[in-house]
Amino acid sequence: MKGKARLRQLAPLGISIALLTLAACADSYPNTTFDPHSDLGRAIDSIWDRLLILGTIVFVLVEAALLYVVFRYRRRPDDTSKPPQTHGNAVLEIIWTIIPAVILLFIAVPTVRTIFKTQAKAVAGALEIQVIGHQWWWEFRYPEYNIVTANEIYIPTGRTVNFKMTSQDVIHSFWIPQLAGKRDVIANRTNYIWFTPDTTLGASVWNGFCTEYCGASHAKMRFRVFTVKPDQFASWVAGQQRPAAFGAQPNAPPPMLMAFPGAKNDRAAPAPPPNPAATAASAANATLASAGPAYTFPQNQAEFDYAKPHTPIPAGLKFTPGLTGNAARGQQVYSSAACIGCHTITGNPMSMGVTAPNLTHFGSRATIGAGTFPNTPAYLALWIKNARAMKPGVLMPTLGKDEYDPQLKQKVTTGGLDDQQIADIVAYLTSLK
Amino acid sequence: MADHHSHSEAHGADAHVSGEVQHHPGWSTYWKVALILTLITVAEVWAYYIPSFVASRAFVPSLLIMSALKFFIVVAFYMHLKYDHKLFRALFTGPLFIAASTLIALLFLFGHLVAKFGPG
Amino acid sequence: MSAPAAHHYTTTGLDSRKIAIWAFIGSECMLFVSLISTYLIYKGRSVVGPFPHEEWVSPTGEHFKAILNIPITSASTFVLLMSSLFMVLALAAVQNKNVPKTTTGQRILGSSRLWLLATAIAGTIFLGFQAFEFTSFVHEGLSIRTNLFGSSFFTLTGFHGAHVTAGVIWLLTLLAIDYRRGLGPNDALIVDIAALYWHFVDVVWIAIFTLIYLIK
Amino acid sequence: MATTAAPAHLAPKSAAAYDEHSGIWSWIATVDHKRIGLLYLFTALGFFIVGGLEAVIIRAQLQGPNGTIVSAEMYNQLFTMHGTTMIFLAVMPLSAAFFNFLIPLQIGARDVAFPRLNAFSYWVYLFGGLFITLPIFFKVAPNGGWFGYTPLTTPAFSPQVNIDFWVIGLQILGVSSLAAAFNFITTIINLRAPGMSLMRMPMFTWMSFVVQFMLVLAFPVITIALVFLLFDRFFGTQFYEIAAGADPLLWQHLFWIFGHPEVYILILPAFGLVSEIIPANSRKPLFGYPVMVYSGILIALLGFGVWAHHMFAVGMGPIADSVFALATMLIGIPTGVKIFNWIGTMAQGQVKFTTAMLFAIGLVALFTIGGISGVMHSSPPADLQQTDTYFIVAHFHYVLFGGSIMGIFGGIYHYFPKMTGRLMNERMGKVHFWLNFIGMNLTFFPMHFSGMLGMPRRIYTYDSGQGWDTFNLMSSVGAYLLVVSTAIFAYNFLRSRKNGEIAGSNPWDAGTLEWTIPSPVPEYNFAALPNVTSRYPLWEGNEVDAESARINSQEGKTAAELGIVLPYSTIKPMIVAFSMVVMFTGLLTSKAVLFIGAAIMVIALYSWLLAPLEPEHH
Ligand code: HEA
Ligand code: HEA
Ligand code: CUA
Ligand SMILES: [Cu+2]
Repeated sequence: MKGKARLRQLAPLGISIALLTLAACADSYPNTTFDPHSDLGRAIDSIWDRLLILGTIVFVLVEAALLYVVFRYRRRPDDTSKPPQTHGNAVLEIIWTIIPAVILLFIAVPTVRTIFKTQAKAVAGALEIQVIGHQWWWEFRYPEYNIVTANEIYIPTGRTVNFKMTSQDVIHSFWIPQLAGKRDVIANRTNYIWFTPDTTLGASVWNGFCTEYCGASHAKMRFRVFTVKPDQFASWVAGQQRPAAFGAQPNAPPPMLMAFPGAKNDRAAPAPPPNPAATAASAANATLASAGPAYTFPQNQAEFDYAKPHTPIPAGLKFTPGLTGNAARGQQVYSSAACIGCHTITGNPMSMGVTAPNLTHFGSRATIGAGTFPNTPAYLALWIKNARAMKPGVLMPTLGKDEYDPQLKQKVTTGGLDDQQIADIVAYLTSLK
Repeated sequence: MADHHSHSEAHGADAHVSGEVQHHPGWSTYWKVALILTLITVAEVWAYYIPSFVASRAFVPSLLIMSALKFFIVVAFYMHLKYDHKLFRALFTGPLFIAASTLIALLFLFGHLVAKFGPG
Repeated sequence: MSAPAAHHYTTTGLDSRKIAIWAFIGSECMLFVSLISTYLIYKGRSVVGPFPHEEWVSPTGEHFKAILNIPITSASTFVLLMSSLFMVLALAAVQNKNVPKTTTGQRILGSSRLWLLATAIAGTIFLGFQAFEFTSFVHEGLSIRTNLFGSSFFTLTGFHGAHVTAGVIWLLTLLAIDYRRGLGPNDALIVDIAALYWHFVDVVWIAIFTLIYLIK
Repeated sequence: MATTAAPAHLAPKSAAAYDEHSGIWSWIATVDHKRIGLLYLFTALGFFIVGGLEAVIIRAQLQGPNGTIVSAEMYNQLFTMHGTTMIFLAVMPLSAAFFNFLIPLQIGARDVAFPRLNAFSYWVYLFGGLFITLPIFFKVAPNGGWFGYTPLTTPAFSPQVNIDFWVIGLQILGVSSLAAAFNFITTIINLRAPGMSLMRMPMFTWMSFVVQFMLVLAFPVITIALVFLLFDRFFGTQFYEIAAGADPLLWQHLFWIFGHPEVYILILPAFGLVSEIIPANSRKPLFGYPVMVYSGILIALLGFGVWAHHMFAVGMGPIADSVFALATMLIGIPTGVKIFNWIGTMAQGQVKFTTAMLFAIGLVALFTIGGISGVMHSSPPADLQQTDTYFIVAHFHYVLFGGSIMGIFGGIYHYFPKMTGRLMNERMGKVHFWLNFIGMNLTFFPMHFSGMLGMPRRIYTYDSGQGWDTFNLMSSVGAYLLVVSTAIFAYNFLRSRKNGEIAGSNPWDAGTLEWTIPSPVPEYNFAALPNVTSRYPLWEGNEVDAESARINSQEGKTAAELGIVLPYSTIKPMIVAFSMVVMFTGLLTSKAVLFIGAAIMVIALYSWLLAPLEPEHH
């Protein structure tokens, strides 16, 4: 009976190990850490493989020894007298002190090497992207190109990108499982992580997560990373540097709301001066504005599927069907509504708020609510109407007329927007390609 | 505290009372110790008021040494660890060691000692 | 105080209460190290003044002088040191209660009440200095809420002050017992325990005085 | 009873009433280490159920993508309280239950050094536990995670009352642990029976001894960290205010300087129990006893030098990362020695598969898995992928559930007879074990995968199509199995107290001192203090041990008949504990409450300290 029992005890392990082989193939596991696509990712993965192999060996040996002993020396009915009363064995004990020590040596050496390699100063001329954590969204800045955006990053394959991070509020953590490990995003501190996306990559998209518990919507603090070819990247940059496509006006450099604390462990390349191409572009943006559409990641592409959020719409949210919004009216409504207090739309002089995501090229984004919903009019309308019902604890107020604000625990009466106004704003924002 | 549990063996006890006896130093040592402590303190404060010395690299180390000296004199004589059962020495120095190392480690981690001794 | 050590079987022959107090003191080391580390870690990180050793002019042009007052603190440090001397004398007096005293000198040295009282008074004076220090700091614009320095300074020294207060109460309790039934050699242990605690609090101050006050 | 020996004027008025053997009053007023141990055991099992239920709700929420069983806010309270409950209210007190019950029996003492302080520890734990647990029923439970990182927990970002309960609650619980630790350190140093030298102490007592020192050194640090947070929240200090330039890492370092030793505080007692169970059921002395002792001490020492391995992602820089990585790996060596020595103990023995033994073997098997994943975290580059994912959750459940809980369950089955005089039902016990073993692996092994496949921890919901659905479903099913197994255990435990078969003084024919005395143990433990000449008096002892065993195995005599003086029962420690908690609640309610609580506490404390512990001797 015991024997069968022993076998049963191995069953769950068996199942799981079978699943591990499954886990190896990435396509069904979009966030797997097992097939990295950057130098850093691979450096980590090679250590992981070593750990996995050594760990498995230790596991198998120890469990085998345990099972063997337990069976071989199980008490039998005829065991009347006591077994030999040994108290220990110096040689044995020394051996099984040394063996683990040796195994650990094989882990320690590459570990330390990799630490110093991956935490060295990023190469000069790396693309610096500033990451600023907010409850619960990501602000991204490309000082080199004077771009400020939110929750979505484009990076060119083959060029080292150096993320320079700090936080506005609580601690967050920046993680793109398939490209690199995590780095915490901490107020009053500046952290770095850098890597080079493989040149072999076609245009592809990766999920990013906040992995440090940061309050109510920690689970909803996600972002998207698009690794694209250098030329696609250039085109995207040019597009982002234009002022808001709708009602274009001369481009002012985007407001930079916070300085980075001069952290002691500042290992970043100094941010290169805004390159002439960029400034030229912004000077001549009027003409650029008329130029053809800038590159954005094609959302119909198959790779994109798993990056599409599937968050269901919370119950009880309604929107009048069949309304068509007018972008022009939308701009007026937007510019006179609460929106402008928090959001910036470069080119819309009314809209200079810096506490919420920059919306200058909102129309070109794939998701809203920090990767919580797809950026489609349907979701956007509901979001504007009652963001707080769409995402727990979110700071954006509930704007829809007569909507129930779950945080203030009361209906919005004065100054609420009706569905038509919201539809107009939606039209305006989606037009900001 | 009165909260000490007793065993009823009165007899078993007497054999062990000896451990309780301590050959404390007397008045003569006590006032000398007090004098020394006072002198060191005076020296410390004095040092504090010599700008040139404060500026020199010797300032911090010498102050640390002086207060460490005071620290151990009090522990050794007034807390009569020098004369007492060695168990008490273990109970004090062990934790003190861990505490001190923790303090130093923390100062390194927050980059305070790095400037002086640590790697740049 | 019902259980004089001599009545018990113990493994080491030592009194359990004395072992406990030493274990407690060991633990207190970690407590104060945490406080001191925090103070030192935050040293020089306050975004606004006043500061311990430097003057500070606020953006509004207000002028704040360096906060720490070395002369006063040196005096209080000296008082606390002396209290330790009084404490050992109190213990010695209790231990030698039964030794006949011939000269007045011996009688003075042998008076446990005198020395217990002296220790308690010295402790109280130290607390008085601290109260003065705290109030004057507040007048000079440094409260526990002002900046990191204020928070860590008041908390650290406040914790030490709380320990001194507890010590004074403990001493007064012993003094009361001494008056009620007189403390003799049998009570040496409970006085010794109080003394160990008292000296430790003194020792902690020795560290604080150097690390916080003197080193700039 | 004790009082008969006492001069009337010293005897508390209703002392006679206290000393009746049963009745709720006799439990409230008890200072008997065995009863206090049982109080700890029952209370902690209750909290284990609570923490478990919280876990089960968590699993139900995560069973599939976009779960809607609880809100985000509720979920955050659930995992915070689950972690806090399991660590501070379940596992630590379960260990404390064994400290109380076993240590005096194993070293041949009549009680702990400070019986009333011991009662105090328990009552503080009980009231503190309620204080921190009850809020969840009103949806205002702590929600900052079990390590409450600042600045999230500062008033700036958590202005509500939730975190207050956490800060104050942990503060209270700290008092309990510290008081108990001083008590046991003194007890083990000073109340060992004649001949019970340190190197003859049973391994459980040894590991407990080590743990007490870790407690004494680790708790002051979190106490201070919490004091800062308390001041920030109540008195406007700025220790963690980022606006004032505070460094968010200060809290993390202080917390983990406590937090890592804490995890060994959670495991070493279980190791100790297993080191008793395995020899008993293998009929062989513990293999490599001295090395087991030294490795325990070494683990504790190293344990104070590795805390920052919880912070590999915060950007400490390459040097600190390397140092802490190496220190962390080192701990694998002494721990390995323990694993191997347990196997060595069973080797060439006669292994009997009692339920207790199954749990012990389970610990060796499962803790190893958790240890190995621990070593995988210890490499910072690798940890950058693992940290704050379910891979970590898998690690610490293997060491905590597969280690601590398995060991403690084993301990309960093994020592139940000594506590109650009756055996737990072995058949039910084995069902409990296997369900537990399978459910445990089914719950936590898949977490390795969901973690490495990118699932962050502490998320109240996840999107479909991320490749996590299957693994989460498995975990949830496993958790439901654990509910069943735990329910079976609860039933067995409660039922066997009255109906289990009579055990006799040494049902497992084990070798250590506690098995020489009757079960259940008479209140004076040992009729005469034993003389000890060996590690296993019942196995290797000479006639001296035999004689002690003979005297102490006699049943039925009362303390009075033997002329043994026992300490008075008293409720003063309980009053002090209660008024202390009242005092703390004053922070949340009004100064009046605070001062009243403080006043009562001081008065009760004085009357406790000035009252005699026990009757005078004659
Ligand atoms: C009982 C509690 C317990 C125990 C005993 C351990 C034991 C260990 N833990 Fe674990 N740990 C936790 C509880 C525990 N841990 C908890 C609760 C957390 C998470 C806290 C949180 O974030 O919420 C955590 C998190 C944690 C981290 C942080 C991960 C992260 O957040 O990024 C790390 C990193 O190094 C770590 C490492 C280790 C190591 C190296 C050991 C070692 O002691 C293990 C040693 C044992 C073995 C190695 C197995 C037996 C040895 C052999 C068979 C010999 C041969 C083996 C080799 C040569 C490898 N643990
Ligand atoms: C000793 C510690 C311990 C123990 C035993 C457990 C036990 C369990 N834990 Fe956990 N856990 C932690 C310590 C522990 N845990 C910690 C420290 C964290 C981190 C928290 C944080 O991130 O802050 C954590 C976090 C944690 C998470 C991650 C949450 C998140 O990050 O979002 C999960 C998720 O599945 C989980 C699950 C479980 C489960 C299913 C069990 C199961 O083993 C529970 C089994 C027990 C029962 C099922 C008992 C209930 C029994 C009954 C109800 C039967 C009825 C009987 C009667 C009424 C008589 N735990
Ligand atoms: Cu931001 Cu989690
Ligand atoms: Cu740890």
